[in-house]
Amino acid sequence: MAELSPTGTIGAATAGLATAESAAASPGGTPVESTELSYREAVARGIAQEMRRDPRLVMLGEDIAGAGGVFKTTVGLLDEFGPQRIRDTPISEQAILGAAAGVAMTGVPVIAEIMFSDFFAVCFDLLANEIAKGRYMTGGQLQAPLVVRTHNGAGSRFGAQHSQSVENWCMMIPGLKVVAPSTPVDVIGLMASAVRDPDPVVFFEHKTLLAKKGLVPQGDIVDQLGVAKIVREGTDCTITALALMVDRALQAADRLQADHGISAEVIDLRSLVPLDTRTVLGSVERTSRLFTVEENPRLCGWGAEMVSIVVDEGFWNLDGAPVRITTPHIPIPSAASLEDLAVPSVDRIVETISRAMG
Amino acid sequence: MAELSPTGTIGAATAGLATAESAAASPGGTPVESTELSYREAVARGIAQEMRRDPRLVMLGEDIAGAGGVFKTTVGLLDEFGPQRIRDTPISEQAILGAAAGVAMTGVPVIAEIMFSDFFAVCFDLLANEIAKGRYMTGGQLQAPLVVRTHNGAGSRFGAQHSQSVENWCMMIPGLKVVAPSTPVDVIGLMASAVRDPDPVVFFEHKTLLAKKGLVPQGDIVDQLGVAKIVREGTDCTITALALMVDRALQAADRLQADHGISAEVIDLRSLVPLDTRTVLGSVERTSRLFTVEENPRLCGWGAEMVSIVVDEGFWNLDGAPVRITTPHIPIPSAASLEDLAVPSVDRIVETISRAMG
Amino acid sequence: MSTDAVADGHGAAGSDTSAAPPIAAPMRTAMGAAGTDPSQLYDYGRRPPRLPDPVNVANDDLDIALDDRLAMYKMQQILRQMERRAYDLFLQNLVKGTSHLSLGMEAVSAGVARAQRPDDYTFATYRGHAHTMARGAPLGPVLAELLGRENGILKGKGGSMHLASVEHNMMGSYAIIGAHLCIANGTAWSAQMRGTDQVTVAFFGDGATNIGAFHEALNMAATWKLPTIFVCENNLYMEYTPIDLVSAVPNPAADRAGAYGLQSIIVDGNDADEVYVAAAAAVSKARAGEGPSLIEAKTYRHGGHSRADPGKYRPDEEVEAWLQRDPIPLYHQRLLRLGVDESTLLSIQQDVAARVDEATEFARSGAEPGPQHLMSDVWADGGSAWRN
Amino acid sequence: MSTDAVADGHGAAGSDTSAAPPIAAPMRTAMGAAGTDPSQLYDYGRRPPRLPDPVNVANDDLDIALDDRLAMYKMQQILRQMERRAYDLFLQNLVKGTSHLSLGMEAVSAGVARAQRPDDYTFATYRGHAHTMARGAPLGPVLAELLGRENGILKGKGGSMHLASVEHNMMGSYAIIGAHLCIANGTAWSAQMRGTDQVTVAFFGDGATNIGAFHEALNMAATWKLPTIFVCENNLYMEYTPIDLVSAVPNPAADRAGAYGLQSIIVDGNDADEVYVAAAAAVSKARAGEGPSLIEAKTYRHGGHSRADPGKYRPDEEVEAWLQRDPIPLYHQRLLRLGVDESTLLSIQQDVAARVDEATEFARSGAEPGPQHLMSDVWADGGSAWRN
Ligand SMILES: Cc1ncc(C[n+]2csc(CCOP(=O)(O)OP(=O)(O)O)c2C)c(N)n1
Ligand SMILES: Cc1ncc(C[n+]2csc(CCOP(=O)(O)OP(=O)(O)O)c2C)c(N)n1
Ligand SMILES: [Mg+2]
Ligand SMILES: [Mg+2]
Repeated sequence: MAELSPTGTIGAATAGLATAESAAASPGGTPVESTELSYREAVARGIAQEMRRDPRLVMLGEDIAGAGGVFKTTVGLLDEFGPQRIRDTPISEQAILGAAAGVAMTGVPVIAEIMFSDFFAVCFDLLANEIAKGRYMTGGQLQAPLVVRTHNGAGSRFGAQHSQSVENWCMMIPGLKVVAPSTPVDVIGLMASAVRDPDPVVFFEHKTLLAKKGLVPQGDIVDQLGVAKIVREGTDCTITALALMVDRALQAADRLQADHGISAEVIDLRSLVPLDTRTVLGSVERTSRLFTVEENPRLCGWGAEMVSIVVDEGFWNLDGAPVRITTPHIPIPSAASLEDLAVPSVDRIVETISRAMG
Repeated sequence: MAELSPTGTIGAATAGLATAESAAASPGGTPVESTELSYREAVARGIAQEMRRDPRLVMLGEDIAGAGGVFKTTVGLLDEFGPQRIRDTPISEQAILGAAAGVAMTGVPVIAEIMFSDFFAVCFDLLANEIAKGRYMTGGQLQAPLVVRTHNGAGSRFGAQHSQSVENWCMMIPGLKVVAPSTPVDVIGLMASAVRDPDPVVFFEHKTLLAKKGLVPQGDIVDQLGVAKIVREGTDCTITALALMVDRALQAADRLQADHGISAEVIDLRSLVPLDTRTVLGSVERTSRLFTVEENPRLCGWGAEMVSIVVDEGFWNLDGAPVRITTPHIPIPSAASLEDLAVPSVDRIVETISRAMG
Repeated sequence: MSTDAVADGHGAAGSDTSAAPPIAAPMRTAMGAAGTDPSQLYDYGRRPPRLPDPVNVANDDLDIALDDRLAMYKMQQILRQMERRAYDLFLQNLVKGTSHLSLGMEAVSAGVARAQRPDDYTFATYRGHAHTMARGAPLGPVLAELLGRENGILKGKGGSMHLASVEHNMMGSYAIIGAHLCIANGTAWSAQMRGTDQVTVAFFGDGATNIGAFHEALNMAATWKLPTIFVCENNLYMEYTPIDLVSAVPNPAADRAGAYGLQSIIVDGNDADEVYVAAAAAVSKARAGEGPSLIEAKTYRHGGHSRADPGKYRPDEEVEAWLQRDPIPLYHQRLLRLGVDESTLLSIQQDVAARVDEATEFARSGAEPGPQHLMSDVWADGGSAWRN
Repeated sequence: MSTDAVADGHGAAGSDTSAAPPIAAPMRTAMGAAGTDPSQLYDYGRRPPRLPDPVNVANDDLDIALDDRLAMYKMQQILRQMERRAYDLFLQNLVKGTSHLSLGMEAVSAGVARAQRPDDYTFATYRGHAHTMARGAPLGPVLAELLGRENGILKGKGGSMHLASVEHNMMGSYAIIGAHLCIANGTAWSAQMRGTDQVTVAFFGDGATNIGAFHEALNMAATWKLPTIFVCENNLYMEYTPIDLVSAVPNPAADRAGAYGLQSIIVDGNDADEVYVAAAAAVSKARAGEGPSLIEAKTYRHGGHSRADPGKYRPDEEVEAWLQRDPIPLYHQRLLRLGVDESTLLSIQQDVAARVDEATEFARSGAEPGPQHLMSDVWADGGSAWRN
C-alpha cells in the first residue's frame, strides 16, 4: 500500500511547504503504474480507498447508494460496502449534516454528501454554527472527523440555484477546512487526507470537471491538506486559481506566453483552509505581480482574502496592483451564452492580465 | 414632515457621492429641534415612522409584538399598529423570511426580524438563494421590497452562536443590500431608506450599540443607502469601519493623534452594498494609507474586499500596505476576558496602526 | 406505497365535496415504512412494484360542467404535447440545461389550475413547466426559455427550473426544495391582509415532505389560517430513490396533515376530475377564510427524473402498470363515455399540436441572449451596481 | 394549553408502561389553536391563564424502587439549589453572559437522567444546566463556566448556553434552536452501527417544535429506527410568546408524533416519577432496536426566560397555580407519604447545600481565562492556524 503525497509524508496540515511534485512517483522514485481515470471516477475511488482502510467510515446522502449519486460520483460503493455504510437519506439536509456531526462526535469518521453546494444554504446552521464551532465552544471536548462532499460550480446551464461556487461561504467560517481539487489524482489524494483529518473538511467537487480525465497511479494515494501546487512555472506574474479555474489559468498562461510574451506562474491552491500562503508569497516574491482567478461572485471571494494577504505581507515586492478576475457580482444565469460570459474564461484571463501587465 | 438626508435628496442608491453632513441640520440650514434617543429606541422610531407613512407596511418576527422584541427594539409598535401589522411568529425562520418574500412579491413592503444574525444560518436558503436571486432568475419579473432586520455582533458574552458579525455572509451574496448603522440618527434614516428601497436590504443592528445615545432631530428622517460618512477628518491614514467599530476607530484616532501624532481620517461605511468606494478611494488618495477595522472573523471579511478594491484602483496612491484589523479567524468565546481580546479593541487599533505607520 | 394505503384515502375527497375528506390515521404499514428492521434498510431491488389503484370509473359521475372537462382535456393535451416537444428538442441537443418533465402527471396541474381564478397565485418546483403553462403562460416564451433564448419568458436567465409568469400570478419555480412552500404563505398572507380572497397554490413533490421548510410552512399557514393550498404530487420517487424508503409514514403528505390540524386528503392524481373537485373544495375553503389545505395526489412520471434519466431504478411491471393509468387516454375515454364526439377531441388535439408547432417555431427563432442581459435585473433599477 | 388538553393525554403513559400510551388525536381545540379567527390573532393579554392539571396522587403507586426515588429527589435538590445559586451569582453580577434556568422544571431532567445508563448520550438546548448536571457533570466546573472562568467546564469558552461534558456523554448544549435534534440522531446512529445499545436523549422546548430541523430529525429517526428519545419540555412559552399562539396543534410535540409513525406521549413534567416511567419505557424500546420516541412533558418555568426577565407576560394567577405545582415540594410530600423520614430528606438537602457551596467556592476562585485560550481549540491539534 504505497501512500503517496507531494511531500512524501503526512505532516500537520499547516506544515506543508512543498510545491508541486507529481503524485505519480513513489517516494523512492520508481515509477508506479498509472491508469486513466475521470475526476468523477476518482471521487468513488477515493472514497472506496478510505472505506477499505477504515471499516468504521460511513457515508450518507441523497441518492448516493442505490443510484450511485446523481452525478455518478458514488457508483459501485453500495455494492462493495452495503446499505449500512452507504446510506440513502430523505431530502433533509439538516438531518444529513446533523447525523454526520453526531456520528463524528463519537469518533466515527463519516462523509456526508450535499448534492449541490447551493444547498449548503438549507443546512448552513449545521455547517457554520454547529460543526464548525463545536470543538471551540466546548473548550476542546467535541470532535468532528467528518467530510462534507458537494458538487460545486457553474457550467451546466442549471441557473442561479444550482451553479454557485460557494467555497467562500465556507472559507469565511472559522472551524471549517476547505478543499477543492482540480485533477483526478488530487481528488483521490485530498479525499484521503480529508477523511483522515480529524477536523471538519468541506470537499468541493466541481461539476464541470467531472468528465475530466487524468493519469492516476495505482495503489493508495494520500495527499496533504494545505499544500498548493505550482502547476506551471513562470517569472512575470503569479496566477492563483482553484478547481475549474486552474485549467483556464493554465491555458491563459500558454496564450500569454505565446501572444504577449508574458511568463505566468500558475498556482493551484487546492485548499483554501489551510491556505498555503507561503507558496503564493514565495511566487509573488519572484514574479512581483499577482492575479487571482476565482469563480465566486465578486464580493468577499477568496481572491479578496488572497490579495489582502499578499499586499499586507508582500507589498514592497509588488510591481503593480494585484488584480482579481472573478464572476461578476450577479446570480449565475442559465442561458449558455450568458453563463459563459459570467464565469472567468480563458479569454478574459488573458485580456485582463495582458492589459494589466501591458 | 422634513425629510432629511445627507445629500438633501433621495437619489438612486448608487448615485450618492456626498460625504458626511449632519442629519441634524435641515436642508435649508435652519437648526431642527433634537431629542436624545438610544439606538434601541431609534429602531422602533424608524419603523414607526415608515409604518405611519405607508399603511401597507407590515412586520413579522419572533417575540416582536407582545413582548416588544427580546432586545426591546420594537417596543410600542404593537400598540400603535395592531396585531395584523406587527406579527409574532413561531420559531420558524424559514417561514418568516418566506412569508416576507411572498408578501413583497405582491408589492407590499415588509420588514422581517431575525432575532440574532447568527440565525441567518437556519434560513440562509431563503436569504441567499431565493430573496436575493428572484428578480434576476425571472428576468426581472419578481420584486422584493423587503427589509430583514437582525441583531448582530459581539460584546454580550453570549458565546459563539449568538455573537457573530455576519455582514460578510450577506455582502457576498449578489442581490442583497447590506446596511449597518452606527448611530441612532443613522438607524432611523437608513431604516427609512431600507424600507423605501425596492430591493432586499439586510439591516444589521449592533447589540452592543443598543444602549448608545445620540441626538436625533424631530420629524421624519430619510437617509440614503450607499453613502459613507467621513466621521473624522485626517491626513495621514484612512480608517474604514462599520457599526460598533466606528466608535472604536474614532477613539483610536484620537489616541493616534495624541500619542503618536498620526492624523487619521475615519470613515463610517454605513452600508456595504451599495458600497461608497468613491469616498474611500478619495480619502486614500489624500492619506495614502488604508486600515480597515472589521468585526467579521478574518477570512473573506468585508475588509478584504475593501483592500482588494483600493489596491486595484488606488495602488499608486498607497505609501504602504493596507492593513486589516479583524476578529481573528475563530468562533467568538464567551468569557468576558476572551471576548474582549477577540474583537478589535481601541488598543489593538492604535497599536496596529502606529506600528504600521511607524 | 401499498395499494392498500392508496385505497385507504383516495377517491372519497373527490366523490363528495360536501362531506369532509377522510382523516387517514398516521400509521406505519409493514411495507409503507422504511426501516422497520434496520438490517433490511434499503432492500434495493427486491421490493415489490408500487402499483396504482384501479381506475375509478365512478368519477364519471362527478358534478363537473362539460366545459370545465373539455378545458381540462385541452390543458392536458397542451401539457403533454409541450412536454413531448421539450423532450424532442432535448434529444436534438437544443435544451442546454436540465429539464424535469411532468409527462404522466398532467392531470394534477390541469385539475388544480381549473379550480383557480386568474388572480390566484401559483408556486411550483423545478418540475414546473406544466404548472406554469396551466396558469396561461404563453407557450412560445416557455419553450424559448428551455432553449436559453432571449425571447424566453425569463429572457433566458432562469431556464427550465425557474419558470415564472408574474403576469399570470405564476410566481415562480423554485429549484431548491422547500423554500417556495414558505414563500407561498407570503402571497397568501398578502391576499388575506388586502382582503382580496385570492388563494395561493403551491405544488411540491413527495420528497419535499421531508424537508424542514415543509413543516414550517404548514404550521405557519395553519396558525395564521392562510389561504394557501399545498398540493403534493406524490409520484412515488424522489430523484431515484423511492419515497417510502426514506419516510416515516406511507403517505408522506397526507399522513402529516394532522400535525397541522388539517384534514388528510388523498386524491388520484391521474384523474383530473378528482383533482379538480378536491382543489375546488380547498379553494372555497381558503376563499372563505377557513385556512389552508394539504392535498396529496398520487401519480407517476412516465419518464426519468430529469433529462436523459431512463428511470431504470423502477421495476418494468410498475412502469407498465402506471402507463396503463396514463391520465390522458383515460380522460379521453371518460369524455367519450360522457357523450363527447371523438372528432371534437381530435380537433382539440390538432389545435394544440398547431400551437405547439408555433411555439417551437417561436422558440427556435430566438437569439441567444447577448451580453447586455448579463448584468441587468439584479436590482429594481434594472442594473446590478453594488458600488459607485 | 387548556387544562383539557393536558388532561387528555397525560398520566396514562406513566401509570402503566405496558399499555401503549394513548394516541392523542391531532385536533384543534377552540383555545389550543391560534388563528381560528384571524381577527382574533394574538389576543394579547386577554387570554385565560394556562393552568396545570391537579396533582396525580395515584403516581405514588408507580412501581419505582425507593433508591431510584431518593436519587431523583437528590438530583432535583441539586438542580434546584444550583440554579438558585446561579441566580444569586447573577444578581451579584458575576454571571456575565446570559443564562436560562430550569427552576420549576427539574423533574424532567431528573426523571429522564435516572432512566439513562452512564454511556447513553444526552443533548440539551441553551437551557441546559439541569440536563448537564443530571448526567453527572461536576458542579464546580459547571458553575465556573457560568462565571466565565478558566476552571469552567468549557474553559470559559462556551458559557451557560453551551455546557457539555463529553466524559459523561453529555454531548453539548445548543443555542440555535433545532440543530441538536438532528445531531442527536448521529450519536444514536453511531450506537446502532456499533451495536452498543446506547440510547440518545435530546431535550428541547415547546417552541422548538415549529422549526424545520425538528421535522427532519424526527423523520430520519423514525425511518432509520434510531435509538433517539426526543423529550419536549413544554413550559407553555417560548421566550415571551405563549406557544399556543403560534402552533397549529395544542400539544406541539405529541400531536405531531403521528406524522412520524410514533405514539403520542404526554407526561406531567412536574412529576419525576411519571417522567421516569415514560423515559424508561422509551429507553427500553430504543435499546431493543425498536426506534425513537417522542415525549412531551408539560411543565413550567418559575422564573423568566433568561437572566433578569421577570416573566411579566404571564398572568399572576397562572404563575401562582404552577408554583403550587412545584415539583420538588410535591415530590418531598410523596416520599413522606411513602414512609421516608423527613430527616432523611433534610440531610439530603443539607448535603446538597454543602456541595453547592463548595462548587461556588470553586467557581469564584477561578481565574479569568487568559490570552493563551483565545486561539486554541479550533482544530484537533489544539490550535487555530488557517495558513502556513
Ligand atoms: C434542498 C434540496 N435538496 C436536494 C435537491 C435535489 N433534488 C432535486 S429534485 C429531487 C427529488 C425531489 O423529489 P420530489 O420532491 O418527490 O419531486 P419530484 O422530482 O418527484 O417531482 C432532489 C433530491 C434539491 N433540489 N433541493
Ligand atoms: C433558530 C433560533 N431561533 C430563535 C432563537 C431565539 N430563542 C432562544 S430561546 C427561544 C425560545 C425557545 O422556546 P422553547 O423552545 O419553548 O424553549 P424554552 O426556552 O421554553 O425552554 C428563542 C425564540 C434561537 N435560539 N434559535
Ligand atoms: Mg417525487
Ligand atoms: Mg418553552
